Amino acid sequence: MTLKNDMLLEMQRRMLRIRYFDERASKMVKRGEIPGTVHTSIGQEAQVVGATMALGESDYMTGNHRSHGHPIGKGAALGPLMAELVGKAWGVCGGKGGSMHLADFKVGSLGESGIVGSSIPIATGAALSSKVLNNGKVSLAFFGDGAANQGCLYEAMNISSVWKLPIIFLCENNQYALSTPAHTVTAGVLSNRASGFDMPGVRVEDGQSVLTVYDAVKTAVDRARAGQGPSFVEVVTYRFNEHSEGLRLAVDYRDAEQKAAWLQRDPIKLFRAHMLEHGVADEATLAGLEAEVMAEVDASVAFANESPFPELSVAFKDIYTEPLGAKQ
Amino acid sequence: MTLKNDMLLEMQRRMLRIRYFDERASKMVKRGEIPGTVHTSIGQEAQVVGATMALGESDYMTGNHRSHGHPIGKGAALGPLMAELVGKAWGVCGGKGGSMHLADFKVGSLGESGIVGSSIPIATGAALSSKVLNNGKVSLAFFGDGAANQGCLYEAMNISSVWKLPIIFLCENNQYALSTPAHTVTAGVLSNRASGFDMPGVRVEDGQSVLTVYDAVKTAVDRARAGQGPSFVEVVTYRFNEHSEGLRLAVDYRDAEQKAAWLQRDPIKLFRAHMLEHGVADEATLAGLEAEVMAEVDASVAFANESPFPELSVAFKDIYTEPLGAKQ
Amino acid sequence: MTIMSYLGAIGAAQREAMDADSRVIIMGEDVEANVYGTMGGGKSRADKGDFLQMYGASRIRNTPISEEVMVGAAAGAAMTGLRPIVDLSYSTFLYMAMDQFINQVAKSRYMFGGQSSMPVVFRSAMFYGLSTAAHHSDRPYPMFMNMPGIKIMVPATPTDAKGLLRTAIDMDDPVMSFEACMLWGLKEDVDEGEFRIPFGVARTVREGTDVTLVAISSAVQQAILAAKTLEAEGISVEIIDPRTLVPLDSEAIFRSVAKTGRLVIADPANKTCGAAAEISALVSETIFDSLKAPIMRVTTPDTHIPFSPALEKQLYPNALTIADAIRKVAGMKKQ
Amino acid sequence: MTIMSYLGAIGAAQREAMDADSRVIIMGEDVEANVYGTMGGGKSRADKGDFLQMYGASRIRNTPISEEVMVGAAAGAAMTGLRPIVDLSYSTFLYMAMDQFINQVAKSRYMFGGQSSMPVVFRSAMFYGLSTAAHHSDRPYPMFMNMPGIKIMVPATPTDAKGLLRTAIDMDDPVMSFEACMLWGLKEDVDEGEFRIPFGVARTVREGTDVTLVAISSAVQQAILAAKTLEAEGISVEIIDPRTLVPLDSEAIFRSVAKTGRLVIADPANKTCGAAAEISALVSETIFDSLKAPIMRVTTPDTHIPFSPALEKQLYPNALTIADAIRKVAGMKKQ
Ligand SMILES: Cc1ncc(C[n+]2csc(CCOP(=O)(O)OP(=O)(O)O)c2C)c(N)n1
Ligand SMILES: Cc1ncc(C[n+]2csc(CCOP(=O)(O)OP(=O)(O)O)c2C)c(N)n1
Ligand SMILES: [Mg+2]
Ligand SMILES: [Mg+2]
Repeated sequence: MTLKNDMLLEMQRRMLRIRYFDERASKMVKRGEIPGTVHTSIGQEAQVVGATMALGESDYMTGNHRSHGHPIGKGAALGPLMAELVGKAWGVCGGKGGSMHLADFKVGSLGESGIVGSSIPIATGAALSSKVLNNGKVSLAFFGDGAANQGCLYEAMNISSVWKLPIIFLCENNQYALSTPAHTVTAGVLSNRASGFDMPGVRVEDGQSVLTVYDAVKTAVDRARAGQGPSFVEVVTYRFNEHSEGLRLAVDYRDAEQKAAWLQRDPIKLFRAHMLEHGVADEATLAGLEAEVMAEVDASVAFANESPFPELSVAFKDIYTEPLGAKQ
Repeated sequence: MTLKNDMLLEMQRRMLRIRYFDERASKMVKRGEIPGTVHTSIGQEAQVVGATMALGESDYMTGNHRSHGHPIGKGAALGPLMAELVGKAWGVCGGKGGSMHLADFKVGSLGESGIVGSSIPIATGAALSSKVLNNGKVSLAFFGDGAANQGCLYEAMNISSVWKLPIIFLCENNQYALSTPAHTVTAGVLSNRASGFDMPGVRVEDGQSVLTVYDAVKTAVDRARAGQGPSFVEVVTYRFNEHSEGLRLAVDYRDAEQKAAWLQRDPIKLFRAHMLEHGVADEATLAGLEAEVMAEVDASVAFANESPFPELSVAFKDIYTEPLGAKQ
Repeated sequence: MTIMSYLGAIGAAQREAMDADSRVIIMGEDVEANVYGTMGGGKSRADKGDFLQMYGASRIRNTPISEEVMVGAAAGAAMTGLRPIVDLSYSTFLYMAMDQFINQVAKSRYMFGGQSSMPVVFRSAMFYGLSTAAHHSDRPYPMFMNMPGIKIMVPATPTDAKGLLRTAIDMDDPVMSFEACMLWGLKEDVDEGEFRIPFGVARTVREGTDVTLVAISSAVQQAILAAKTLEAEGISVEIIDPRTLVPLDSEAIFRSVAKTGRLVIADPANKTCGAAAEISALVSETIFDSLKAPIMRVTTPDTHIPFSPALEKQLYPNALTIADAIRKVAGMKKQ
Repeated sequence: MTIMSYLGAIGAAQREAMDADSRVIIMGEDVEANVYGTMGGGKSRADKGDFLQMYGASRIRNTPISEEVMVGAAAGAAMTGLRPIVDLSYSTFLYMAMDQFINQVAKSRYMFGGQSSMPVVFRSAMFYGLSTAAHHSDRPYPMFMNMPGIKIMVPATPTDAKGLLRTAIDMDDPVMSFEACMLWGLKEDVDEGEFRIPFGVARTVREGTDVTLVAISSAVQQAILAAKTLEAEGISVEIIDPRTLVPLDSEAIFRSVAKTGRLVIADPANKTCGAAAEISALVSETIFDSLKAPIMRVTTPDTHIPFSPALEKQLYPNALTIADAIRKVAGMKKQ
């Protein structure tokens, strides 16, 4: 597909928002400014943005523990996300979710899940309501190569196919589940499992190219919106950082050469070069874009710092829609 | 494969044992002599026996709620099975399991499961121990077309394939899950799902032919025993009775014509004719066999009747290996 | 008013809700064929199953046997505009979807700071006492009481089944309905019109002065029998049916025990960490000084459910075991 | 004796058992790389992960992220000759395999009339108090206490972790080990030699005469601090750590309460239908007449675990909340 220049620039903008946001978050974790840990999408920005840009504003999306990229890619404001990571009251979840459980219903983000695989049925249910309410919304479930071995994925693929639900199963194959290489725990090629559930399964080998990912996902989204049912899209990519920030393993579970080769394929650098080459934008425009996004990330941190911590009583709110149960 | 005549007669014998046992059990349920209900394998005997005869004595097997055929096909004694159905002390599980939870470890029957799909991981574990202990035993999991939509099946297929476990996933596709036609809740063809998990998947269209089923399963068993890993075998068959004995549904969920056609294809009659035709046995031999089996079933009922009911205290035994917890 | 069975009342509440709100849908295994009899128009079953005929295939959905995605999909649908009722048939099958229940259904609203509500009802039947053995006979509501976020109803009468279920379907929080198969055939006069019974309000089944008897689900019928026996012996028993366990009307229990000074709890669930344990703990930490005797629990002991009727019958709280416990505490004077 | 951390003790017990019996295998996610530090040789980690080097790939098995089949396969293997240890990493992931735990692991031996035994250990870490929010912080042992068939250990010290885990691995019944991440770094002198601590035998952490304080898992450390504070105030606290919840050493608790007449239970699990509720109910139904004051529970309230440290810290039983509860009951005279 050929896309308008402003759309291409928006893709780069969103990839940059993810990159700068995650780089900042990583620093803050190491400085102890963010409690717990975070899982960055650094290196996987093309895979995330290629998918989210193929969705409409009001389409639904669920994700996993590698969680910042998804809502950012879907268009969420950075301030409330950063405030959430810091555990502040102005956080998108009021400080109760944290990095692994971001959700921004305003942009169709129905929630990241700290439980691997667990959000896939949720996305399936959102697709069911689109179908029953006939509102034309499409649903997309992000999950990793590791999550692809959870049984609930196959239950979801089967029921989605039978009911012809408007959903895309988006497998982020970064080739590792924590320390475990995908090929050591996965039989065959994941995208080949789709045909057994009577749906198209495509494997995007070049997950570092945002346009390639976009094309594959857009095809699946159009298909879903046209009422033709679910698709499975596997995107091969690589995470540049450790599984989670601060994690240090004695074991070199990732091949050094392979790693070096992948680090060369930075999706943001690649797309930047592509745009310059094809005259989509000049150096000045791109530098301006980068500065803008950096400023946006700075602002998000300022927003987080400004925010108060939540009141103690907030811990007892929203267990139910009415005040019920534990009070202190 | 060409089999010795005595093996063919043994196949017919086991099919008859299942048929007569289940016909008797059905009567007893309706007369209130068996508490609860039973799920018969009447009409599916070829699918059961073709599979169990392909296994060795000491190989492992797990099953489901349609539970009598599996241990009978594996060679279990009928008396303790019938006593179990009646809830007696001499039952194979001491009266604590009942129809849906038969198990006879003496013949490698590790247990039927009242929870659909739930025994598949158990069979996978038995295959794991064969692999680790290197004892050459093969494991087979019986489950229905309905169970094939449980996620744990795909977790089991994946791990079995990755670990090259000696296991056969035997899908008894009788085309219905209770009142639900398989094609209305199943995407695509079940056996086609195997390739996505990097294992052979075969579909036996003529599940009423014990020899056809045997050949397909034997190939899978040999493969497993040779260390080449798991296989998926789907057998298309039909249950002649209602889902469970005594169940009466107002809805005709099974097509009348299709049903009539299948009832014509009685696996026992078909194999009887085959043996006569090919001179495997003459009328007298077969009539003798049938009489023998009928006598065996009569004896099993006598055994069950003779057995006392379990002592009240038995309800509190075997919760743990030591006497612990509830005492009365 | 009309004579309605417990099973019929469940069907009637669902019918009312389906008629009242097009966002209400029903999904589950074999719901189209109305296998369990709760999807009925009330008249005799039609050739395609009543609800399917009345509401169509978009709102009455047979699912594959996939409890995990069934529960999660209902949750996802509930967060995005539908109000699903999920029929999970037997309570012992709930474990298949435990992750979705606990990590998604119960936690989402909280984790996401109130961004979502979760209007979904999960129905299941506790098929105990009917010789179906350990894989069909569990009464697992205490496990769900241990994790906040899901409301729990345990109706003991047709009226409560209809009124509570209607409230549940109209509610914006997730609800689990634990229905006792032993009660399916129980009949009484029930208002055919719309009515709702609030959660968290116990029902005083019978007033009394000597001993408070809290009875749950099928134990309520047994409690009534026990109370009648004891009345003849001069022991006056007050029976309280909480009707919902989350929220629990502990105040009603406290008021009664403050009056009687004695408490027996009859609960068909397992004993350890069961609903009876919680009620006992609440009472002894809150109104200890009113207690004149030990708090006794009459529950199913910590066993699995054996198949043989010769073994199973003894396990559940019944009029005799309940009466014995009451006699014990009634006789006991505080030293 | 040698100084050992709680985490090191878990590794040591597994190492002992792996050396002693070749039927013992370990399976779980990321066990090869020893991500959580319990698969270590005790020395510094080697480039392939110690256990993997020491025992090889057949006995140290990385699994796919498939908890359901992982648990079921371990059960099937245990019924056929192996003695698996399953590392499920975090306790909040257990729900994924709930059906296998309840319907297979816990029930099989019973349903099959004792034909099978189930020698398998399921380890998981309760990762609470560390800002990992609702999907990593659960303390779900009460749910498993409600269903018989699985033994439960909740070690509070390195010594207990090593001795109980070794007993668990040698035992022919299934065991769940709930390990508290808060204690991972806790160090003490531990016997490097083989020793086993029996299940169902509580440990009297501290003798006292005024109030019995039953403390579970990470609450034990807080209980000790509280007891020291109160000693200064003239309140003598007896601390009992049950160490295993199934079986529970209720006799030890009864003996202590018979002496003190007062009971406080400190338990990091949720309140409703929790371990504290069960202990309270057992005591009030068994030795009611010895009680001089209400039984108080100090637990995590019925909330999910919020992410923000500003919210989470207040939730767990700590020395202050425990001390307050003890002061309350110590002051109370029976009317
Ligand atoms: C049910 C469950 N099991 C295990 C974990 C622990 N865990 C967190 S992330 C992770 C690896 C996930 O790998 P993948 O799905 O490929 O996502 P990635 O981290 O590579 O993006 C594991 C095992 C979990 N959070 N949930
Ligand atoms: C987890 C679970 N869900 C639902 C049921 C109720 N149930 C019992 S048998 C059955 C149909 C099973 O169909 P299939 O697997 O095809 O086996 P068949 O009865 O056709 O032999 C259902 C839904 C159950 N026992 N367990
Ligand atoms: Mg990955
Ligand atoms: Mg079937």
